[in-house]
Amino acid sequence: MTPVLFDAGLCVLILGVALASVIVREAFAAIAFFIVYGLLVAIAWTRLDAVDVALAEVAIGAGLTGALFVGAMSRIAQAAEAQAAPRRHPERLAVVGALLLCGGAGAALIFTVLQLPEVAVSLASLAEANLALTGVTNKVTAVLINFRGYDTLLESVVLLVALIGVWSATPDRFWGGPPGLQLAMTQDSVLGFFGAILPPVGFVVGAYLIWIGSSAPGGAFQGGTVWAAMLLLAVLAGLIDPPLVSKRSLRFGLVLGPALFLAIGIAGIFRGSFLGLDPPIAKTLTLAIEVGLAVSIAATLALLVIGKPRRAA
Amino acid sequence: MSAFLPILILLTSFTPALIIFFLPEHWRMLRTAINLTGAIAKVSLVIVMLAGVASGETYEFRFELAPGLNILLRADALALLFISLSAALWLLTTIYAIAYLAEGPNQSRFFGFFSLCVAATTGIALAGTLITFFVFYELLTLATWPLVIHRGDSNSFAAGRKYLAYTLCGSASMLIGIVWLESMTGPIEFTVHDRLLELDATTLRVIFVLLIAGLGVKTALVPLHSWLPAAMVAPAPVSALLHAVAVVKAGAFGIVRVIYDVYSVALVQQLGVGLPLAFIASLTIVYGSVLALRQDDIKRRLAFSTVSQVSYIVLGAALPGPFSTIGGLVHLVHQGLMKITLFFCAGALSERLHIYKVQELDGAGQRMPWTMLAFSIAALGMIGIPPVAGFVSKWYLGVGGLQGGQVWVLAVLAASSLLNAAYFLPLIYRAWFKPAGGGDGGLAEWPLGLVLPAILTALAALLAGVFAYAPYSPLSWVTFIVERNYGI
Amino acid sequence: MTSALLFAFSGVAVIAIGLFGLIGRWRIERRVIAFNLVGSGMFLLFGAVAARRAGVDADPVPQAMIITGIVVAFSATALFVALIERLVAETGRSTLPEDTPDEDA
Amino acid sequence: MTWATGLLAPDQPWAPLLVATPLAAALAAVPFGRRAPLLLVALTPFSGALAVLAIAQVWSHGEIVYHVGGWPPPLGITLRIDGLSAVFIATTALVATGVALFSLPKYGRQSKGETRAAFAFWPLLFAMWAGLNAVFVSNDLFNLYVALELLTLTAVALVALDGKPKTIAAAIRYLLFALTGSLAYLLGVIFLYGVFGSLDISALAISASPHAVVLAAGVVMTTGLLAKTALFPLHGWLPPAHSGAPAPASAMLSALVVKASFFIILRLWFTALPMAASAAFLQLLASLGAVAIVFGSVLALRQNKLKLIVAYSTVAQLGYLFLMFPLAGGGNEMQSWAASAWTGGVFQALAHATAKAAMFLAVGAMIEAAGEDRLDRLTGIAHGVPVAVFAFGLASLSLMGLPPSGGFIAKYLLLTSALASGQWWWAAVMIAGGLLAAAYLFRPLSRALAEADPKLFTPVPRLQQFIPLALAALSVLLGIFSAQPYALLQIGRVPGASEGLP
Repeated sequence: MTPVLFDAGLCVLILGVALASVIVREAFAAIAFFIVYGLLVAIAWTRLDAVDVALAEVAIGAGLTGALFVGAMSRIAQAAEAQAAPRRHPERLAVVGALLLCGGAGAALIFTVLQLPEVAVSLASLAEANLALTGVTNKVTAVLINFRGYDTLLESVVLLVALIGVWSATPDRFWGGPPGLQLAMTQDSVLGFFGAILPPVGFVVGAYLIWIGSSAPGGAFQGGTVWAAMLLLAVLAGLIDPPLVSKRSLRFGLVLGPALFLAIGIAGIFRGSFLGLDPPIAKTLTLAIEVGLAVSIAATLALLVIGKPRRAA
Repeated sequence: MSAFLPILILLTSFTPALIIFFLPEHWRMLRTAINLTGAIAKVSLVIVMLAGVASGETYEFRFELAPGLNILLRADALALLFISLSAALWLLTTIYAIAYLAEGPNQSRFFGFFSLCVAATTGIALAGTLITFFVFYELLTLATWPLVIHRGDSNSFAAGRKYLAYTLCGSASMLIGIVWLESMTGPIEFTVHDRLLELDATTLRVIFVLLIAGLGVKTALVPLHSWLPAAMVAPAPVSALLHAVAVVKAGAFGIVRVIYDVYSVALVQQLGVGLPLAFIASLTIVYGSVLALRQDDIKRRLAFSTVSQVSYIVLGAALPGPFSTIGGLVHLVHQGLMKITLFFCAGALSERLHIYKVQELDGAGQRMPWTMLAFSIAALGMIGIPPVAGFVSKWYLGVGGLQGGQVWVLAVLAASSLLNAAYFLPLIYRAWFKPAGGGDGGLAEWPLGLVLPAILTALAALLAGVFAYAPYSPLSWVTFIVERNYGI
Repeated sequence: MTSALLFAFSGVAVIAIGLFGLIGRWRIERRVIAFNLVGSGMFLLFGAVAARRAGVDADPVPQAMIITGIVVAFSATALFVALIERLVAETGRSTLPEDTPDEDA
Repeated sequence: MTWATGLLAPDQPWAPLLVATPLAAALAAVPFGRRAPLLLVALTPFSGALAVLAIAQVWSHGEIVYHVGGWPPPLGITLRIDGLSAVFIATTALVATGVALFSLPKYGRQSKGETRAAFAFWPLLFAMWAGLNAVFVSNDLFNLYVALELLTLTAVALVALDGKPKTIAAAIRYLLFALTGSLAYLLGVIFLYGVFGSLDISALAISASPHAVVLAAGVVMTTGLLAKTALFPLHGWLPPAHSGAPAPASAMLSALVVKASFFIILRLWFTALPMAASAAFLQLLASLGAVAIVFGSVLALRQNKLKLIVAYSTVAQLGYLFLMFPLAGGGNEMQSWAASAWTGGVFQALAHATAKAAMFLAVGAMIEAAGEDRLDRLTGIAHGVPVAVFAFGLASLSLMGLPPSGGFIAKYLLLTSALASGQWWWAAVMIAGGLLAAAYLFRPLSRALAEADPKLFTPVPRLQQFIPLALAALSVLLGIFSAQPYALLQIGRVPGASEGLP
């Protein structure tokens, strides 16, 4: 079958699953569909030969977001038991209106897309031309850490801010306690088993992704996410207990990546310009930044999924 | 020096305001000291300036806020007239207020805004551009409000609301007028008006109405007057300030500026907006007096008499011909002297003898002879009995009316003088010739600060009338201004 | 009909679907899912729009931007979820007070 | 050393520090924990110095362009600092410093261990500061997106800081609006990239043409940004959020955060895509602004809690910002009044920033004293916190547009250009807005000045009264010394007429 046909099929699947995740009644079903959607979109990314994006989508878009939703839903479901409001169907009129609105918006967007020039202006060749100066061969990594490293720096701070926000949603009485709930997870359960053997493996995989990121798809975000997943697994399996939010080493770990990145950036001012990595040492610096970021990202992502402290210290 | 003297004069009341705001309530001595220092410094600086101008010096301070938005302080003759009046009267009012409010609460707040009011008035006097005038005019509005509500009871707040509603709407109309004008001509200075000549007449008329409406609120032109009597709830010194030194005068002064220095007399006549204004002024004169007649609360009676008297100034400005102009302008000074005397006395009476109503005045002459003497002089002046200053104003207005062929002006003057007599003579009569109704009849004239200012202003009003033709008398001064204006 | 255009269209469609969820759902946790759909649809559109070309290899700049976008979206979602949990814990409802308390599971 | 086409050492090496400094503080604050306030000792003077430097350099050298990492556009991100950026950076430094000092008594002293709110407040405040500066210096539309998200998350987290159910709900509603807004903005970015393969504002300014896609992009981006700026009818989230947040946070939100998205709208329509601006669209923007002025003021008039009054007044005051578009844009760029209109709009933003920050902090002090912000409880508060009430009154001048405040200059400039351009109806709206503002501001003021027993109020640190006063004084000084800011703002402004009115 021709690629276009395959793509068409893929698109149909994607749309079907997306629609399902919006309209199904059960929240958990919706989440399940959303995760599947993420996986399918990841395939779509490979078809658009954007493998780095595909990895990020699988790891973060589908994986972590899914985990976040599952955990949240279960807690919300518990807490929201109380709300015994009568189940009413939304007024037909409202639904029709919403449908018309979204349909209109979609149509307008399609129209706009069709107005776009046939061939996009691509920066690929420009990136190619300057790639030698970045010390890496994976263009996406070059953009993330070097060409547009400034975006990445701010983004890593966004992650941190989100975590602070999540923590600050804690009731004051729990402040200082460890994040998440005490999980009654027994060592001998299946999860316990995997939780025991997977993390070491996953750690290696993550490290490999970060290392390879300079030359092949991968990098701080993908690798860091794998590490985060392993941390989560270990916590779920009850192997490790999440550290107290007030733990000094944890605090340093969270800011390590952004701080290192910023430090190298400021040092760059004296060598040429802010966040400029001079070619001779660019590869080393890039790797350093990637490792630092990966550590912080792993910790931050894991804690974001675990959520705010829910018990006193 | 010539650039900074205007600023210095402004600062003599602005700096005290800023300091006093942050003085602890109980530091009475220091506050008093600062108040008096400021007032005296102002008077002396004004004298320096007068001397300077007399020796041909020109004082001008320019400051650009944004393109087309210039602050200009300039000491022309008219400015000097108003500023010396306000400076002198402020000194006296300060002395009076210190004695009057000896015990009251929130004194730092009070004297802070009190000084701010006078700073604003100074700015209004020295303003050399329309926008400068507006800036200080607004400052005056805002600085007066806390004084009006000073007593902090529900009446004061009601009065304060009314005051703001009127004045802020007035300034809105004025701002539109200014901006409209300047969007066509650029910044308007109080000297150049040729640029207006090429503008379309109807537009000019509309703008004139907008400006006069804005100024008319503070001038208390009927029907924009009703905030003034309401504001009588404020303490007596504030009333003195409102009626004689600052607010009402600022309005009248502004109208004079608009007619002479923005539009020019010729243009005003050509547009035919002068007479209608004169009619409104006359209406206000008569109507105000009629209402005054019907008040039996002394301060309210005085308030309505202000409504009536201030419109003399407007009338004089609106009528064509130099004589009426002189009459109007000189009344700016005369009315100030006489009216402030009346308020000083009314305040003293209420403080010492708790006299608020007309019928309570019986025999007040025995207990407060000096106060009542001052009161009587001022009242007679208001009626227009020679040789007190009021007569001079009315005389010139009358002659001006005849010159301009507006005979009806005489009728207005006659009517209002009769009404003045009708509502002032009874007061004088009761005070001197009626026996005191009960109460122990000892002298009640203390402290000096409560009595002296009234006597001085009354004396001034008397002298201004007697020596009307002496050099440097208000009259000869105004004549000098007007001659320059008409190029006689 | 190139596959790039195909993916662009499905990106748009996903945006529309997500929008519908955002408007038509009262329960906030469902809105969050919808919000993620809209975001993902936009990234898909971005990737596809940037891929409208023949021959030359993929443009890395949009890809990097999309990865950034995915991370940012996740951060926002996490904060969102935490706030919703707190709201539910405090009020026992997961609808905003101003909205109609319409329970579609 | 230089190593390639673009990688030249820039002549203004300090420029990126405007963002790096508060960013570093935000990162340091996390491990510092309860000692985070110590960072202020270094942060505030250094940021202040940088702001001054920015103004001085722009003043003497004209606009500053900085290629981050030495990569010129379209590959790299460019920082561009012109007069507009400089004044906003300076305002941010002043307001943020004031807010930080004001917060010391509340979040600074953590005698017995670190508390939740105190831990969260400082990094969030510093990160917000970094995000604001990032917006004001960025010349790259996607970089602006990231900066906006940084702002959104910090802002939402600060709104939720008190943790009361009402404020949590307000925060969620805010997040919904803000994120949807960001996505709309991102959609426009995608389209622009699809057309030009570059997101550098200056590059767009050169190459952009009135193309259907460009217009569509501009419109969706603007819509998204309006949701963040809370222009009517997208204002619903603002009053609960801004009144629910702790006073210092409210000050930052109302004074600066809503201005950041407005700043991008300015960049969009006056620098990036001026030619795509259809007159009808600009008129629509201004009409929404006009409705906001009236609607917000009327609602402010009907509130009985001081913080809500102030929050609704923000809705109204933001309306003025949009009156400049049909006056200065849409073919008017060359008209004599364009400069006044544009500068007037920016002055309104600056005056409102300082005045509103002062107001929220003053209200904060009043709440400290009275325990709550219901008007009847605040009767006679002037006896409790006289200086704070004075600051509130002083700040009111600017909101009412009365002289000699910055608000008056803004109003004067907008009024003259409205009348000069013959669009008198905007003038009418502004005058009405001023009177309504007086109505809803003098109501609480007269309450505050009423008689009451001072013992009813708990004493408040002097610091917390004098900081709002300083900020209020600033909004007045902006009116008195407006010539220099005016001139500074013309540097790097719209290509076109920069001379004032006749």
